[in-house]
Amino acid sequence: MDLALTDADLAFQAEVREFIATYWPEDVRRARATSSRFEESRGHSPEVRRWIDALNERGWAVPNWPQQWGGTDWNPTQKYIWDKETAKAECPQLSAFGARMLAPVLYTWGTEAQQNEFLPKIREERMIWCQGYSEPGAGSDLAGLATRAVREGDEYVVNGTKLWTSGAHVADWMFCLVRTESGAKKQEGISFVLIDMKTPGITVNPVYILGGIHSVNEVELKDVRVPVENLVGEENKGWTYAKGLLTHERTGIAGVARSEVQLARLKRIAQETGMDGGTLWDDPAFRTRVTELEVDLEALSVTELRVLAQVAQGGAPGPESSILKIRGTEIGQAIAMMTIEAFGYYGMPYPEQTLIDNEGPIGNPYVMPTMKGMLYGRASSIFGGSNEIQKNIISKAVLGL
Amino acid sequence: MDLALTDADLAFQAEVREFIATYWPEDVRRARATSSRFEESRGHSPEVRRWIDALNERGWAVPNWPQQWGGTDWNPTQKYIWDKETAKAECPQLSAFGARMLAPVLYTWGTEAQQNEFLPKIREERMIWCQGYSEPGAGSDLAGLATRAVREGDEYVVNGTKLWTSGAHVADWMFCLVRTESGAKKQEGISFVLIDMKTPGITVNPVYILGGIHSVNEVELKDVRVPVENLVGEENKGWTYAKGLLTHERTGIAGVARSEVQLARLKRIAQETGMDGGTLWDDPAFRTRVTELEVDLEALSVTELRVLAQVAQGGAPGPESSILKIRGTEIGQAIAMMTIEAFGYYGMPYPEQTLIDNEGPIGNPYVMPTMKGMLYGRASSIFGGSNEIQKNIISKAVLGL
Amino acid sequence: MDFSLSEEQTLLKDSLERFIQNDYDFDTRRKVMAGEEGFSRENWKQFAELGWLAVPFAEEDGGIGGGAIELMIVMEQLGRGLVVEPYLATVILAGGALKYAGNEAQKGAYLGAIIEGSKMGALAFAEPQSRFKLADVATTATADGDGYALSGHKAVVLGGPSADFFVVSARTSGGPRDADGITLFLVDGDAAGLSRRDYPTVDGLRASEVTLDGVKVGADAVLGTVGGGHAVLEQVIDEATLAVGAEAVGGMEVCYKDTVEYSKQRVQFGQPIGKFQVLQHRMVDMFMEYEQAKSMMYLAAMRLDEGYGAVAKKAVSGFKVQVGKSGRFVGQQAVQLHGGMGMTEELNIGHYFKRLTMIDTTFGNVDFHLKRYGAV
Amino acid sequence: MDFSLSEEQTLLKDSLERFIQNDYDFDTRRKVMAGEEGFSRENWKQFAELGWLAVPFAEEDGGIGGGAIELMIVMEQLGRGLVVEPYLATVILAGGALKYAGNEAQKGAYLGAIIEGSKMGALAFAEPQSRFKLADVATTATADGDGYALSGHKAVVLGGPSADFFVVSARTSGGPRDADGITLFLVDGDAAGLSRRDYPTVDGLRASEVTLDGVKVGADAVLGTVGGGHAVLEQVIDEATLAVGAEAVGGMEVCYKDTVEYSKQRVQFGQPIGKFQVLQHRMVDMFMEYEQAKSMMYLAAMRLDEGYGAVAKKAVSGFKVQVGKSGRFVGQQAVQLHGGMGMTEELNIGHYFKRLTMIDTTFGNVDFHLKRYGAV
Repeated sequence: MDLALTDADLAFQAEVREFIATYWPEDVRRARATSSRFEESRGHSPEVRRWIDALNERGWAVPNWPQQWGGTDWNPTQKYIWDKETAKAECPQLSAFGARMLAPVLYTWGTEAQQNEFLPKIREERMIWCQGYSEPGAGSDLAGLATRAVREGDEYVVNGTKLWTSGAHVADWMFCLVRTESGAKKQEGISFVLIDMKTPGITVNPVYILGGIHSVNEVELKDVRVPVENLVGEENKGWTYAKGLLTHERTGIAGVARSEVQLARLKRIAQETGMDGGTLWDDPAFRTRVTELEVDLEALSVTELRVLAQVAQGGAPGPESSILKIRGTEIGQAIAMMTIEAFGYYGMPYPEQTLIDNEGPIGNPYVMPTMKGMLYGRASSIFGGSNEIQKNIISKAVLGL
Repeated sequence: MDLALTDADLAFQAEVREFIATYWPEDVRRARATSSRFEESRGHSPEVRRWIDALNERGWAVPNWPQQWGGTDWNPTQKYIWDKETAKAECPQLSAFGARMLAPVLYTWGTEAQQNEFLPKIREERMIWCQGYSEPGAGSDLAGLATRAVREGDEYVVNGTKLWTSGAHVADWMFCLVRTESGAKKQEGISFVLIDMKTPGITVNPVYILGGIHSVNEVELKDVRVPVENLVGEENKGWTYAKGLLTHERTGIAGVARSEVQLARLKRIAQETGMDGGTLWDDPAFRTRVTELEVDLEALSVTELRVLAQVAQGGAPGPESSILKIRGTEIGQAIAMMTIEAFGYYGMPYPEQTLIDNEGPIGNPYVMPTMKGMLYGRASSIFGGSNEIQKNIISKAVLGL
Repeated sequence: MDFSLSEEQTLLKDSLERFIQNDYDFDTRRKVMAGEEGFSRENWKQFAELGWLAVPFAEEDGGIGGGAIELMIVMEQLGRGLVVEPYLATVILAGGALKYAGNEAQKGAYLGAIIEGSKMGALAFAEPQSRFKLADVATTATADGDGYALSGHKAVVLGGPSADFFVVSARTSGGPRDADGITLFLVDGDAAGLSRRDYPTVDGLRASEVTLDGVKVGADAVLGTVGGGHAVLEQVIDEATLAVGAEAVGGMEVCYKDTVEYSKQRVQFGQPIGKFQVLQHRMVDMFMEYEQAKSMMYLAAMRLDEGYGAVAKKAVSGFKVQVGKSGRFVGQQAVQLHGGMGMTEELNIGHYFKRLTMIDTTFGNVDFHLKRYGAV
Repeated sequence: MDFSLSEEQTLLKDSLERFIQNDYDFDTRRKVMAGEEGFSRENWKQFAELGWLAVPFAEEDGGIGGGAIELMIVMEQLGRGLVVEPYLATVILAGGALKYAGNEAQKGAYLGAIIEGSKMGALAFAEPQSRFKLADVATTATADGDGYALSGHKAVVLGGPSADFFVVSARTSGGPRDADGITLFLVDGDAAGLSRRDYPTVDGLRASEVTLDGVKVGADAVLGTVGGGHAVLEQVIDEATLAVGAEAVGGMEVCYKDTVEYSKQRVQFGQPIGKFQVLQHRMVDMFMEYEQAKSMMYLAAMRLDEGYGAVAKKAVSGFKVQVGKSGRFVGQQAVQLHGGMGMTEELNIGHYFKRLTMIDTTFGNVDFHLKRYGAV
């Protein structure tokens, strides 16, 4: 039982740090972290493009994929180091829907043609994906989805409405759960298909999130014709693939490293915020609450390490892995709320982008990205299986209730 | 809208204070509050007897009863003043089972004979009652009770086991819910009977509560013969009476005044507890938490006033009355836990009574009564309808869910 | 001991309720917010006609002589409607300073205009370094001829963009955080040397950064006594704290009730989500938080009306602590239980959440008021 | 990065688990507690035979050279069994002081006896006014011939009643709360002038108030350096904090698992109460609190084994914060979900609750360790 890194690990860490310093230097990082263009900062500025290209050149774009598709041979500790260092430096990530959500399904269940066609483009971030899962009537109860795909010759004809589809307005393709059969159990009869967003019959309607953020959409599908070769795996087995995918990437889900960055930022902001002639950081009440969060986060970080160590030894993650998402989102949300609180009155200004472009930010430059992150972050305990659903799952799977 | 007391109210308050100063003076109060004889302190020392006799002589023993049975003509504000002043002075109360639980049933649904026989004795605290409701298989699900009463001639023959029966070991009589018919709904077929504890077939087994406190019991009833004239109201309607009784006394249930006394005591203890050369009260962290409790308690106290004011104007208590018990027990438990925490290491000693009698208390004299109160107080969120059950009720009755 | 409203108070409440229900639905509000000024002059005129702008002012000044309870009634309803018109800024903050410190001439010049809706004002009290401490004033007022010259930076001045005049706190003597030596000044919105940077706030209001660069005012611009502004500020801000707290209570009521209604209609797993026990208990918790906040609101209003002093200050701080905690919980859970819908701009819930979040840090957060509550 | 136990560690854990399971059921514990001494000398002998009393001591002193991880393993299991034998007092507290500060002669005289189970000890460090501050020592040691005379009052000395010897902190120089000037002394249990008032604690242990009235000791009774006792104390108490924390983690595991089991069996309203969603989520929360505490336990143990310094101190304090919060929640909810049964002396749950509650204030409560965590 020990937490020491081996010499090899340390050498690797140094290598990663150097790579980051070269391709994602401090000034780029700060510019992006203070950008009030929250949504757009998720897209591809020249700096982001350069970073992604460098990743691909170095072979580090998709560490977790199988090596044959561009993955690395890193051991779990190295992967952990990579995640930690890139998160600490707030490096951009590949769009998660392609690289983290779809790719594992494709390299596990996809046809060779699908793998050859899509995996390289995802790895190079030359093809952006969105995820067509939720529907107006199927949120927490995802399996209650109603979008239908009817086979006609070599095509499926798809009709229905998807909701909360992140990035549908910028996506090239969508991977989508559709009902191909009305089974006895609602989990049956669902298929997993890939849809080109340029196919006729697709309408993308923006859904503005609190703060006027455009990130999610409603996607209407009206007689959308999808070639049968775009079915992934077997017909009616889509739920299995989607579920496997939901539990695929355990680590990272807790957002520990990101929260560590945010917590460090909160402390710095408190140290720079005036109060009573000193700073907010001198206030024992505020400091106590930040310290409480720090302990919570450290505990979660060790829990994540425990999961990682199990995987490193070839074991399956233990029950403690199930708490990562719940605690991770709770802590992330709490940090965001406390940062808003730290700003005091300066948490309120929410100027239009043109004003910021012309005259600079109002108050602390971190206000706008923090506020947008806080508002958007409320979704973290709702989307992808709400925390209530997570507890139902733990109750059943771990406690046997 | 105002909180002012009228001149008449103020005069009444002065009268009450004088009465208390005479019959329950400060030294008696302190001796009782620091007594480690937690259980026995609920019984009848000469001082308590004197207080109860004085109450009866003055006609103040049972303010809430109808005047014909010895109640007062006080308005709700006067009742509030009485409750507040007696709680502040930690005056003993009549045994709640007789005076608060049974009596309303008797003066509402009892026969004249029952009323004449029992009410005066309860008022004078010459007859101690216990409540035979819960059973091993019927806790939160009280209506699931299984004790049966079979009519044989002029008697019911009662068989079954009651559990958590407070004070059964000192009680003269028990009011008891028994099943007289197996109805379609489990709430039907229950009857409300009065049982003399000296009747053959009754065995009282002590159940020791955490800390070795003997307050509750298991009561075995084996072929216990109860005269039919001891049935209250109609046969099979007992559930109605018991339920009415459960919602009868709204105010007081929050324990606001008692919590105020405990909170004031906690502050004083913190001011007397050494820390870093000063006192615990100088510690901002501790003080903040006490202040938070103080605000919680003040809010609850105003909520209670709102309920009282509604009743004063002849209205029914609004939905806010339903929160009194939940918040009251939460706050009471939190104060007790913080007081234990204030004692530090001196929260641990739990000497036997003989040691205390011979050599005095160890550390702060409030330790033993606080610890016993804290342990016993865990039951406040369980017994009499657990807080979970309370929330189920509010969810249905107030929110319509 | 009486928690019921008088006849006049009930009429006032009814008139606000009617307005919110009939003339201020969520779509109307959105349109109003999207306009140039971020609120409706039309509505403001109506407020004046309905007498709402006269509520806290004495009858001899043309007001209706309302107290804290009347302000509470107004703000609770404005909170239910998430009303963006700058009632707080003009009537309670700027108007409050005039009410407590104005001489006859000043009241004559401004209060009548506020009441009839022809002038709007703002109170510029906070500064970039001040956080919630009213005595932390770096803006200076130096003697200049018969009058003063004001220089400094006033932060996040609510209602600043529409203000025809400002009440500005400035230091005429004393050290940087001394309570003594702060003076309040009436400053015209178009005074030379005063510039504003206007912006919307995240919760749908408008505010300004106000920069004063040697703004000249006459001696008659002094509101109250020279150096004695802090006591006025404290009382005005305590009333305003009651006001935003009441607004929050109104918002919480909508949040919890709408969530209950939503949970009865939203079906998942074959039943309304309101049938799930965990959500039921969560909504019970929301209800309880709302009721506790309401209790503290009543207490604060009644204590303020009994007279301004330690007891009232404590009650106001206690109320703000409760509002901070309850508002946060109720707002967050309303969003959570509405699921994705709670996250959208289209639905009201998220907007209440934003306003509740911002009210927590307006006039002092929980930490600030807990300390004040414990110290009074 | 490795969270697995070595073979020796696994054997140690297994031997404890076996003992708890086979020889320390709840009834046995009750009988043991009811005895004169409140624990079993028989069990103590067995602890010695199984080598548990040797765990933290160096091999050259007859120990097995275990570190913090081994202590953690032992204490977690003792916590699961709610073991009342004074392992903490003798092996970790008194033994720890000897381990870190004892000279050869002292180790020779005491450690062997501890390891073979023939001597028990206690650490008398707290005083009525000291709360959790180790440097707050009013007990004095004044020079007396070749040795010292000790006078003062030591509070709530765990294991005091059975102690053959005490390690006592006393002030040889410096002001009342100076870290410098505290000296540790070995004092025989039957020394003239030493008196104890023995009593049971609410969580089933035994402790004493120890009064020293001019107790004479020789210069050879000084443990470590004169005036340098504080550093030793701090390290011993940090190890002991890990120990009681691990004990709490063991207790929490039983609490949450027993509650889950109970909820599957207890039927109300026609179904096992474990089918009610609110209780399900509550038990999930208990599980999560337990796992988080366990994570911090691992961290603290590993950091202590990496070497004693700021990093280790911080990890220990973080662990104690987590244990305080988690232990309280898990203990309270275990009682709540067991309903009336949780309240009784007959069932184990309430006893875990009591021990968890007392661990919260042992060696510093949440406030104390939060502050220390933030300051390190």
